[in-house]
Amino acid sequence: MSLFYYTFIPIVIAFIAYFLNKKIKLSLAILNSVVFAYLFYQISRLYNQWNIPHETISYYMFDREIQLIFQLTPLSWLFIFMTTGAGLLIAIFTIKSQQEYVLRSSFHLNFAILIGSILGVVLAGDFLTLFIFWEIMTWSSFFLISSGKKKAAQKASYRYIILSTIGAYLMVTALFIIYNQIHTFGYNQVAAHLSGLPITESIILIIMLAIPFIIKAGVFPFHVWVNGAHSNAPKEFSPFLSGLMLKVGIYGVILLLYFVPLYNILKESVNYRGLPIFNYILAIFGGITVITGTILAIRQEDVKRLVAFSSISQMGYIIMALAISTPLGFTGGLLHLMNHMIFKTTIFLSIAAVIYRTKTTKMSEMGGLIFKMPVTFTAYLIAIIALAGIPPTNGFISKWVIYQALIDKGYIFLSVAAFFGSIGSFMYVFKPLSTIFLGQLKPEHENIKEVPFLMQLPMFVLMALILLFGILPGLQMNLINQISQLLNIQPVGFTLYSITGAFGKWNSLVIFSLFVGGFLLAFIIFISAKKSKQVGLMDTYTSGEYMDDPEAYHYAYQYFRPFDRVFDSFAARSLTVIYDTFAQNIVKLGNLFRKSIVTGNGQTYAFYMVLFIVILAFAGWII
Amino acid sequence: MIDFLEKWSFFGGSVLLILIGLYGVITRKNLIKIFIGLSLMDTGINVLLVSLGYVEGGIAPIITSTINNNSYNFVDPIPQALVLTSIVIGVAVLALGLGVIIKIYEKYNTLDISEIRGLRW
Amino acid sequence: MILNIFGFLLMAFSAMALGLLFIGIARKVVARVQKRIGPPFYQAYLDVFKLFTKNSITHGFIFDFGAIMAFGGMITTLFFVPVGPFVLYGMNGTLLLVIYLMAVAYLGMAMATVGSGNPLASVGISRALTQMLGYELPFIVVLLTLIYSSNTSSIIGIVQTQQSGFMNWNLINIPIGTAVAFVTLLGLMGKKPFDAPIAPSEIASGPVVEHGGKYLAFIMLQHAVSVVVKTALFVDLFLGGGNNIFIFIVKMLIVWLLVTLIGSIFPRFKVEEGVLFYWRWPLIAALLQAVIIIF
Amino acid sequence: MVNLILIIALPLLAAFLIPLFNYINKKLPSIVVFLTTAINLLIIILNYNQIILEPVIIELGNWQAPFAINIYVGTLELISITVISIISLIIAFYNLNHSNFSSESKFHTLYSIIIAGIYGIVMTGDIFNLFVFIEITTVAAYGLTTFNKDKGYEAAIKYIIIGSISSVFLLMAIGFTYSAVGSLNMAVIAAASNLIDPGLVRIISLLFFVGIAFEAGILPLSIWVPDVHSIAPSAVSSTLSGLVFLAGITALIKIFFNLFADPSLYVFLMIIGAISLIIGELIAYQQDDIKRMLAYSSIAQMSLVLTIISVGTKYAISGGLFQLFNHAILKTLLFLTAGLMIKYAGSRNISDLGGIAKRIPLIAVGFSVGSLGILGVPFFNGFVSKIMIVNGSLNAGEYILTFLVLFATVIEMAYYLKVIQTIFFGKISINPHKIVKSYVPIIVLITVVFLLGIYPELITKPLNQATGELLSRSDYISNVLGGM
Repeated sequence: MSLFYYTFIPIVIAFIAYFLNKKIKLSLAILNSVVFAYLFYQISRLYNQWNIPHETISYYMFDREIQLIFQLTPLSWLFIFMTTGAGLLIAIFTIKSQQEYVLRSSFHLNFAILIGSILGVVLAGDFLTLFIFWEIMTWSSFFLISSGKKKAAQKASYRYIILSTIGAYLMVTALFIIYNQIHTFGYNQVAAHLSGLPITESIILIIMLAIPFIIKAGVFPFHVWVNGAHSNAPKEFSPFLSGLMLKVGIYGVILLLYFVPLYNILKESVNYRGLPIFNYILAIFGGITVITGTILAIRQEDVKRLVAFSSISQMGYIIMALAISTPLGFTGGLLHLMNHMIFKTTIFLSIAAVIYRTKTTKMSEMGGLIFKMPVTFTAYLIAIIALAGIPPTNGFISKWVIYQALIDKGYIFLSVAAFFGSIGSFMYVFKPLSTIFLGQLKPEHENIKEVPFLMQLPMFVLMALILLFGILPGLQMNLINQISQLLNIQPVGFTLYSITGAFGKWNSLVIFSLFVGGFLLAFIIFISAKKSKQVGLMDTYTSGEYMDDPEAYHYAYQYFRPFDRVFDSFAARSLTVIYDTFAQNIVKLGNLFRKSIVTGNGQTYAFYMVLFIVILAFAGWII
Repeated sequence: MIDFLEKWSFFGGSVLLILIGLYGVITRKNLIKIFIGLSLMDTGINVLLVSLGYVEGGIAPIITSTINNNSYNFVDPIPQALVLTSIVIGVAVLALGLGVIIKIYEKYNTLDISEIRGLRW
Repeated sequence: MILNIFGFLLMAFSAMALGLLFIGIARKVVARVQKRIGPPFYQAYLDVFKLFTKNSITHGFIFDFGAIMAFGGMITTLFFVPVGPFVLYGMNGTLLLVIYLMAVAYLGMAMATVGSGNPLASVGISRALTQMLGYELPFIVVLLTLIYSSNTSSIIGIVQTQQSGFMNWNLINIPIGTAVAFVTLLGLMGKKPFDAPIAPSEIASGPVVEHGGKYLAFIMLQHAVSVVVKTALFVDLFLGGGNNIFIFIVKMLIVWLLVTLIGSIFPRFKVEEGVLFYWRWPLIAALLQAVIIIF
Repeated sequence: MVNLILIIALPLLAAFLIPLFNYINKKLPSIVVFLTTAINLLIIILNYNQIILEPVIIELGNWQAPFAINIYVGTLELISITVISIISLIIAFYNLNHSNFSSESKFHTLYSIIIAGIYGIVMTGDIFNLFVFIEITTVAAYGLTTFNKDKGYEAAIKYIIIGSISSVFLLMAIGFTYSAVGSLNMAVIAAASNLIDPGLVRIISLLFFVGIAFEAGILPLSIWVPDVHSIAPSAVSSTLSGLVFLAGITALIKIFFNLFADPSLYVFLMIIGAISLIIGELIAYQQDDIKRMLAYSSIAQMSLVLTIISVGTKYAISGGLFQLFNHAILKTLLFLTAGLMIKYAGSRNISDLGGIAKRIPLIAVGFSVGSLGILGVPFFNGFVSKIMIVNGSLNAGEYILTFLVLFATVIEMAYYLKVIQTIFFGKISINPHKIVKSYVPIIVLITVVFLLGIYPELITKPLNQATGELLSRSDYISNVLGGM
């Protein structure tokens, strides 16, 4: 199958299905699942076929045919594989979960377009193709986010699209500055051209190229859209938004950092401990992202917002790891990218399942769901263990590699940021665990049942993946090393279950077996002791008070208040405020123009004409 | 001096007429007065066009049987044709405008342009 | 294989025994500081055995699972920390691993306690996690410095760099770091002034409020093992480790007694004060040490 | 080859016959208009292949070039009249069902006249004729504006005042030109423009600019636009915004590229355009009245076109022209759909249109296609023109201009998205009114939008040719004057 079709099949099918949808309910979700499954199958067969030729489509612009190039590399394979995989799981999830959702058909239409456009972005072989699909991706995701929780979703998506567009325009400006000099958009030619330019010029161009990607990845100065978009998007889209959309931004960063080897271009410029200053600043931004995301995640009361901020902080890890441009950093970044996709999708899916049943996202309005929804709980538990980077899950491995990379080069700030994020993540992942799944069950949730099997299935698959990659990271390393070869990065040593870092080797099999040993021992001791008697959750120590209201007996609101107090002033002075103030000032300016110019008086308008002529005449047109 | 005046008096006069009209348009608040100003401007521009085609001592550009060669000093006929057209257009616009003014008076009970500001911002 | 399993069991049980002994000694010492006679040093053993024989109540499977996870996680951690010459598994790169393995135990404990449904337990856990973010930061900075200066992240490797005599100890090499690590050890062990999470007078011992019978015994065992793990880790990292098990245990005991003594004379920090304390002086000192070592 | 003069003459003829037809049948006038526009399209299609090869010059009354009133149809004019004919046909089709005004025949008369005037402005090769056609168009537009009995008169009176003043300036410019050159033929003026006193050329060009730009959507001259566009019936709004502006800009292009190609003036145009662009966008953002918003957006778009064209390089001009034609198509779509939505919801305010897409989905989709096209989403026609604009301005080294244009687009996006979000995702709060849902025009326009977005060469190839013609004045002169 031609590469071109991968991007267009979902889009075309989506349109056809959209018009069929009126007749058959749910046909869209099922059709989407089938299409994605087919694409997934086809893409998995593409593995290792890196030498299939480029494909081009000509698009007539300006005064010439411009070739849109599609190509397959191991890197793009990784992304298309992840995209269709996640798309498939989410499409399956939506079959059951969206029965009461009004904007269902538009959701699926845009979702399929989004998948197609991401495939286009990743398969693109030149910047123009990338840009075209990038825009489509932005727009379809905009509509997806807008179709979430009414008012807030609109505001969030608004912020998202404005930021993204500013980024996209920077990119298009840079691209055409380059295009006007070399008359091509090809990655290699652009890279060669950039390395030939004077250093300041190329840095400016690179920054302009990089900003849209950084915005999409939700890195520090541009992270303001992420939380709103994630938390207000439809519950089924948040997993994809966090799991993949952010990663597409990372794809762009990889493209710039490694495909257009920034490191080589900027090697001669100012550098810090052997790292070009641009890369270092990017890494610092990554570090700030980690810290900011963590602090803000801890203080959220809305579970989706919390996870959204955690996504921000995890993206910081990936950016940090990629920006330091060492083989270990690259490997760690890519590993974390894959792992984050897996566990974050799991978290969001399990939360979507909870929302599906409880119809709320406020953590303080839930509690004690563990006995009602054990599968969802397990999925969440395993995913947060991975997110917190606790062995033996995949999250630990990638974080371990990232730490190795950071310590190896002795970047103190970055390491501190990484550890801060990691320990902070214990705090914020535990909050939903404790407040949603543990604690007292709300009386109104007495009759809640586990979600239907079709919604459990994706969670099972993802749980299995978390454990699988936690024990056998070699499966991922195989692909990563192929990517490393493509990008001329020295591969990192690995076997099926071990990775060689800078200060030692990681062997997941041993750890896993010791874990089993430790748990077995504890279990035997536990079993051999006297059997205990089960009592209800309300039957607890209450300091002598008589308690009969489970709602009053559940510690959920402002879980980390003492900690939040420390950062109150920090959270109040957020970047969002700065951006909003800027936007409001522009609006005020417009209002000023409106009130002062368009007075409604015809005579004033006539006067404007005279004034206009006089001004023009004296401004140099005549005199 | 006389020469100069003769040459430029039409021109200057017409421009003056236009400026007076313009002044009226941008200072008077009454719609009828504004339209008087507009018609002054129209008249001014018509005079200007005619004066541009004026030839010293020329006669009307009408070919009659008695005049049959080029030695006669015709005034340029084209500006006059233009002016005819322009007058027609001006009258049309004036008529339309006055019609609209009547309607406005019916609706707003005033002819003060600064009070007719339902459409703004 | 059999030998491995035997060593595994031996190490686990002796660590429990050692830890309980340490706890008993600590109780005695604290009592003496407070001019009491105190319980006998073997009181901890008696407590554990007594608790195992008692009837106990549970609040559902997460309560059970959490207890197992807490204890199992701590036992797993133990295998990666060399106690004297006893190294069960000397894998490279274990230092970071140990930090994270301990988190498994904490997570298990947290799940069990919050799973009991008692809000006091939740408050305790919330405090514990908050405080963790406080002390871990300076601690991690010190560890990074250590890794960078010894050029290995294996604990055994770090022990080996300090072998030839007292002057090679990291106590001498990175003195500020050692001091910082010691302060963080107080928090790590939940000793006063950093015992807000288990403050008995405010939140009825917080996390363990619902534990009784074998669950409390499990928590005690877990605590015992964690005392061994943490003191051993400190000795390994800063005090030169030890080829001789007795010298090693003496070093551990010294560290433990110091911690206990300091803990017995201070009042409690409020939880955010504790965090801010750690982020002020210890963190600055640790960063200073890091700068000195790296540049 | 059919004589191209017919495409001006036919609507004029129809306009005067319509009152007669009205006596026969009330329905007949709209059908007559529809047929005339259809025949016009047919004529253009029949002539297309010939004109694309070489420009066609038609001299009226069998006089020779410099003396006759002539009609010049080069590639630019060809594309313009093609677009005009397509759009006028679509609007005429829309009017078949939608002109339920009390005085229907008058409406159709004026509509025919305005169409004739627009064709005239685009095709004429004579500056006085240009004036006449502009006046025809404006007078018809004055009339059409008053069809709204509510606030139409107020809008019309403002329009008339400003229009009259600028027509004076235009006439003045024509008079001065004639006195300096002695001819009204554009080609003759172009040939002689080097011989005229440069100071006079500047005065003339300023007067021309003021006289024409008021019909081309440049602030502050076109400050009447929001009033008229928002008040007029939506068929008229789309004609005014899509076609009259197109004609106005085409006339400006002729003046500034064919007649007085003085590059030192372009910088003024660029600055005027840029300021007008930013102010237009900023004010448009403030609007709650959907049609007023669209009107301001038209101003901004026209300013964008002007400012880009005045960069004066090949790429920039073709980008600007493409944007001009795109705008004509898209604004027609936007005004038609906005008009239908207003009728359906019974309110002009954006905030009252919440969730309308669930009731009249196709119309809402039409509106959003129009908006997305203007915003330049890939595979909509606006994308290619936007890319071409960026390329053109960067190619000429105008970095600040590029920045301003893109900044303006961001603001534009902000207000269009506000509407899209409201109509698609807003809370449903409408009490529906009965409307005639005319889907055909909307579907046709959407198809055109995507057609141009996916096969931009349909229009970019002729545009390149047109740009080439614009930039070579000597060819234009020799074409008209036959190598004189």
